[in-house]
Amino acid sequence: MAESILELKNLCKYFGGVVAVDHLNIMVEHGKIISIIGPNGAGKTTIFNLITGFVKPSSGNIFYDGKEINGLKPYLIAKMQIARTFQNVQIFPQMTVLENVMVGRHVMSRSGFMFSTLLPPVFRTEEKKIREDAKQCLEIVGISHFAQYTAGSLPLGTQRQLEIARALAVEPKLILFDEPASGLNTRETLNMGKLIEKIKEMKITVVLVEHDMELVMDISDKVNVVNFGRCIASGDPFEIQSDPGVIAAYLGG
Amino acid sequence: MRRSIVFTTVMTVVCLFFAANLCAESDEYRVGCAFAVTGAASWLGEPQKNTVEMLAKEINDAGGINGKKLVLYIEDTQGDNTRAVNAVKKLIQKNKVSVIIGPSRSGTAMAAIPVAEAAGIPMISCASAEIQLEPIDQRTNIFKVAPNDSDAIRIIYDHIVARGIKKVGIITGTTGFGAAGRTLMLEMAPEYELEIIADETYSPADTDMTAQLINIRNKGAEAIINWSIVPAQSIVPQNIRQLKIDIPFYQSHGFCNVKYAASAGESAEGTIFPCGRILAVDTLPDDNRQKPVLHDYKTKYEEQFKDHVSTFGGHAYDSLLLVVDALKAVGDDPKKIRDYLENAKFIGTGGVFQFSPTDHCGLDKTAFEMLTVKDGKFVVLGQ
Amino acid sequence: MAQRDYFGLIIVAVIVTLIPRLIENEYYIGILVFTALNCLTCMGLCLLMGYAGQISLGHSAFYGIGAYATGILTVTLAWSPWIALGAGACFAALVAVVVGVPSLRLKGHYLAMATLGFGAIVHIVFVAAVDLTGGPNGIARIPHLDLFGIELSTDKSFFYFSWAVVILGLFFALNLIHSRVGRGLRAIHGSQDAAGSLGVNTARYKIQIFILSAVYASVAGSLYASFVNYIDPGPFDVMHSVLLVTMVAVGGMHNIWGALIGAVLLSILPEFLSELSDYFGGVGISYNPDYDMLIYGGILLAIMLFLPGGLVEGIRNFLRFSFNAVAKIKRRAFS
Amino acid sequence: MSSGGSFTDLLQFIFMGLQRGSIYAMVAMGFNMIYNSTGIINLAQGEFVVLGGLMMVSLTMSANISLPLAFVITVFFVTIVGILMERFTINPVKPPTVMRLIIITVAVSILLKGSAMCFWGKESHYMKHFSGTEPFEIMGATILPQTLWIFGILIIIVAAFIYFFNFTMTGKSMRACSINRDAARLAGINDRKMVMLSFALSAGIGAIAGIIVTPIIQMDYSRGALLGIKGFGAAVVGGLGNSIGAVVAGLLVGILEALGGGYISSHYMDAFALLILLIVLFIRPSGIFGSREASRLKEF
Repeated sequence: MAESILELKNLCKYFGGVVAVDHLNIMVEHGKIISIIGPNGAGKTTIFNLITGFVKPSSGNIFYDGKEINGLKPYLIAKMQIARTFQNVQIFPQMTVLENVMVGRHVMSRSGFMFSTLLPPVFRTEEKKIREDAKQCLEIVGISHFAQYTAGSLPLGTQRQLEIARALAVEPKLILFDEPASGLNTRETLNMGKLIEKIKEMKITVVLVEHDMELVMDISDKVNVVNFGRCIASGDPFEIQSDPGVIAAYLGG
Repeated sequence: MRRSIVFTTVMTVVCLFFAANLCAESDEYRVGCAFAVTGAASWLGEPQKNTVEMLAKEINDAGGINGKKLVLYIEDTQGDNTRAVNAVKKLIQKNKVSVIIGPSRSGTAMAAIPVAEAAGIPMISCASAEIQLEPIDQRTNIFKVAPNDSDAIRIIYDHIVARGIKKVGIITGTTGFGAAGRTLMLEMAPEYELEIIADETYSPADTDMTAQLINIRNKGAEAIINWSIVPAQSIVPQNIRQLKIDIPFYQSHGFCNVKYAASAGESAEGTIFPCGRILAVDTLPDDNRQKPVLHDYKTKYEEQFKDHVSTFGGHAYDSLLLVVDALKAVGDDPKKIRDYLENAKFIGTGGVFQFSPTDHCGLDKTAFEMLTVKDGKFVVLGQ
Repeated sequence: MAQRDYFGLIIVAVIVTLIPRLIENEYYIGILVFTALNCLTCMGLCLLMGYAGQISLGHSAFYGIGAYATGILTVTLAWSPWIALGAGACFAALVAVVVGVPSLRLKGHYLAMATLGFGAIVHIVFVAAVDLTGGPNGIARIPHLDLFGIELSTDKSFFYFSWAVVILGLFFALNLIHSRVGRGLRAIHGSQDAAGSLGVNTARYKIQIFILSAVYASVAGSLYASFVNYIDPGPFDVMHSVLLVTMVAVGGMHNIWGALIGAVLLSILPEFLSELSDYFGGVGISYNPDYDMLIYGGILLAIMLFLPGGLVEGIRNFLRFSFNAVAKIKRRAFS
Repeated sequence: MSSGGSFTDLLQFIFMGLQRGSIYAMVAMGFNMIYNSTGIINLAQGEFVVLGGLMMVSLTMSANISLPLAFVITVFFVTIVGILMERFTINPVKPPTVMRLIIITVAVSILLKGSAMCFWGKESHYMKHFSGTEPFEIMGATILPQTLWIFGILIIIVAAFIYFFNFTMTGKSMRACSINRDAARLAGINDRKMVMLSFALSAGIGAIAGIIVTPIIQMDYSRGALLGIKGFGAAVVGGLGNSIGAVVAGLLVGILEALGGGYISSHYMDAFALLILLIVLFIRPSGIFGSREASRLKEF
């Protein structure tokens, strides 16, 4: 296994004249929590979209476990057990919480189109397994009492937890969190921090994009600061806080 | 979820139960009619509906048939084939009629015929396409009162040959009526040494036939025949006038409704077309055998409905008179009515009918008269 | 959740066996056969629109392809109706792929317009390709279907057969809905991006469900041809596609039962109203078939404005509301 | 008989194409008007054309009111229908999901078609030409005076369009609304009024298209659907939202359709325009004049 689970090598992305990502180089080691911070519009979400194949890079490449994955379709990247959450939460509102997480099991189950049409669920052993694993993920995140609720009726905090439970259902080796704490109150943010650390203990590598400095500095092993699509600093939380370039980027001037 | 299913099933059963009909049996002669009363072909069905209602009322006022009341069940096919099939099924299965008059258009007739044939109920079609009666062994219960398309074509071809024209351009709609006319015109052309140098078609909803007419003109046609129903009958003459094509222009006997001359405006002037004698009854010689029945129908219809009489209303008139004769003679058993009709002799508005087991139409080209349009009115050609 | 649906399936089966005993008159049985065909097509459309969230305003084209496949193959090539039905379904699936792949990349209005255009083109081909489809003349003398030797020519026999096919279709649809693939489809409808990020091959699933709905419509079309024994381009025009969408939307798009309820009610409605007007003939309110379109438009608009979830949601809310009210009264009575 | 020959036929087809194309152009402008302000494709656009045509037939033929007066009354009446549609079916829809809006516009199109059928019946209605039916001859090909009326009115409408959107306050605020509705709201523009206005204008253009084409094609209740789809085709070819593009594309679609009908097969004349729509939607949804980048941001 290569020493870094994920590596971005001078990755670029231009939208017409706008430079979203500019020769970005980031390394992510196994089992660590790596954060990416930067002012709004620095291209953080675009980086996630590039990694998960929603957007094709203009140049440069992305390595996952040593294999190049840029240009692959989102569902193929997910099949390599990379999961993500979204900045504005993307759940399936008309499905129940349990069903949302069962969709997460999609990667780990096999029954195809014809097979599903011909056989009623009771004969499909895989269905029971999917249901059990989904319940487990709900336990980990701690929202199993919401199992039968329709996802759309839940408060934002619970919806974010649901999105994480769904991401866990993919049994990922790498999870990308896109501002999981935005819109949460302090208590919910604390719980989010504990949850992410719990995920780290499950040997899952975490890449975190977040504005809440306290949360980032509290749980990150390494922090990369991105501004105008370029990585202007990277190191452990303590170094970053005192780096003049970072302060200038944030406070302007 | 289960509650909603229970609720739906209760709802559906209630609707169906309510729909189960409870009409009572009573001793009357039940005759079914399927006309295109509304829809694109309403100019066919409406006069037919008015005619049969007028005649039925007259008969019932005069004491009905053999003392029994004549009851008409009139269904509107809207000129749509699927509705026609449903209408005929409804008449046979629900209203339990012993004979059916209609439908009005060739397309709907073709759809409804197998239903009537299978149910063994005699059907007198008011549509003119001959293919309705083929193959004769599978059309034992089917009759036709409208004159044959082939006779109309014979009269047109006679007129064209008489004018020394050799090259003819035909333009037809792809409706049931149009397609039937096209095949017949192509088959019968060699018989009259006529060369069909252009064979253009257009779909029923087309609104602009200039492209086809240009092809006809470029191929050097000396006469144009248009075979279709509404609205093409008034668009084609307008396009011809717009393209300044001034060669003789013929239309099918589907043009026999004075509304069409009006809607085509001046461009209809000079159109030549075969038609039943009904539209020119006053100009007929007195010794003509059809004159009394034509005159009788025309006066009664125009006085009651204040609208010009049409050959299509005449078809319904003939059909109902035939049915009344059959009911008087043999009662309302469908089998007996069929046998009666199969060798009936009858003078109607459509012509002098001579039915026989091999000819369920009983008409020939003498049923037609050549008419033309002069200052918006229909006039017998040559007068 | 799944057990209740399969229980519902049994209820429908029971009703279907009972109805011919209640209704003697062949004409109404005929109407119920057309209702069955609409149910079959609406089920396919509901899987596509309600579950996978992809609208299609051209589905009567597949209905027509099935009908004309049966018509052409049985009359001109004298194939057996069963092989024609199968061939029709395969051809419809092929057309679904050819049209589906490019148009399912589009979203919302553009997909609606692409399918509307496709439906209109197929209708024009039915009318214009005279030597293949018989044009406006249509194709007559289409043979009846025969099942293990019995010829399904009477309305009653075809009633049992068509509703059996509907129940089979419903069984397959329920299996699909309560499966991994079904969840994947509903995920696509919920949020296509999120579904993609969880490993759902959104493009392939959308095409597969588009093909399945096309096959449902094609089978229904073949049955229509074998039942009526005559077809012409009339019932396969754009208006019929819009009618199918109306049935699914009015019944409740997001639930296969909604499509069924919508199809049953809207197929029976015109007949029900004309019976009503015959019944109350004297009172002077006469129901003229021209009002059909007005009534469909009115119902669809009312449902979409006030009850977007369709009748199923309306019924569920109504029942939930009434149960709560009853519970409240009981509590107050006993307190 | 004017001499045949390929050039006069070509010219004749082009005239026919331009005449049909102008109607598609006006329907396309109607589509753009509503698309710009709300992002909706109004599937009932074709019905405005039918209403305009049939209303004009009733006024001029049965009530024989003078042409100009009937013209104004018809456009006013159909504009009211457009406003009513916006007020009672589009506006109350919260949240306006795409699927719901599509089906609502479909429902409205059925309602309008149904009422046209009940009120004016199913037959096709004809109307006198504005100024006689004596065709002019240009280089062998003939052209009806009515067609010249169609071109003239199209040009007047395009000019009015340009003037309205570039030089009047309401026009500019409508454009602001279409580019960024929230920003427009912040600038004090009542965006709901703008949406209503866009429906009114779109209905008005549809009515005018219906009025000037009815003398030639004999309007009936079912013409709306096909006109609507072809108009949308022109709008997409011209780059959705780009009104000048729509006019040019409309004429182009009309000419291509006429040439296809003339030289390939007249049966499939309607199918050619629909094929163009599908091809453009599949290959280049941004259309010829629309910029590719701008289209990517729009929800395709």
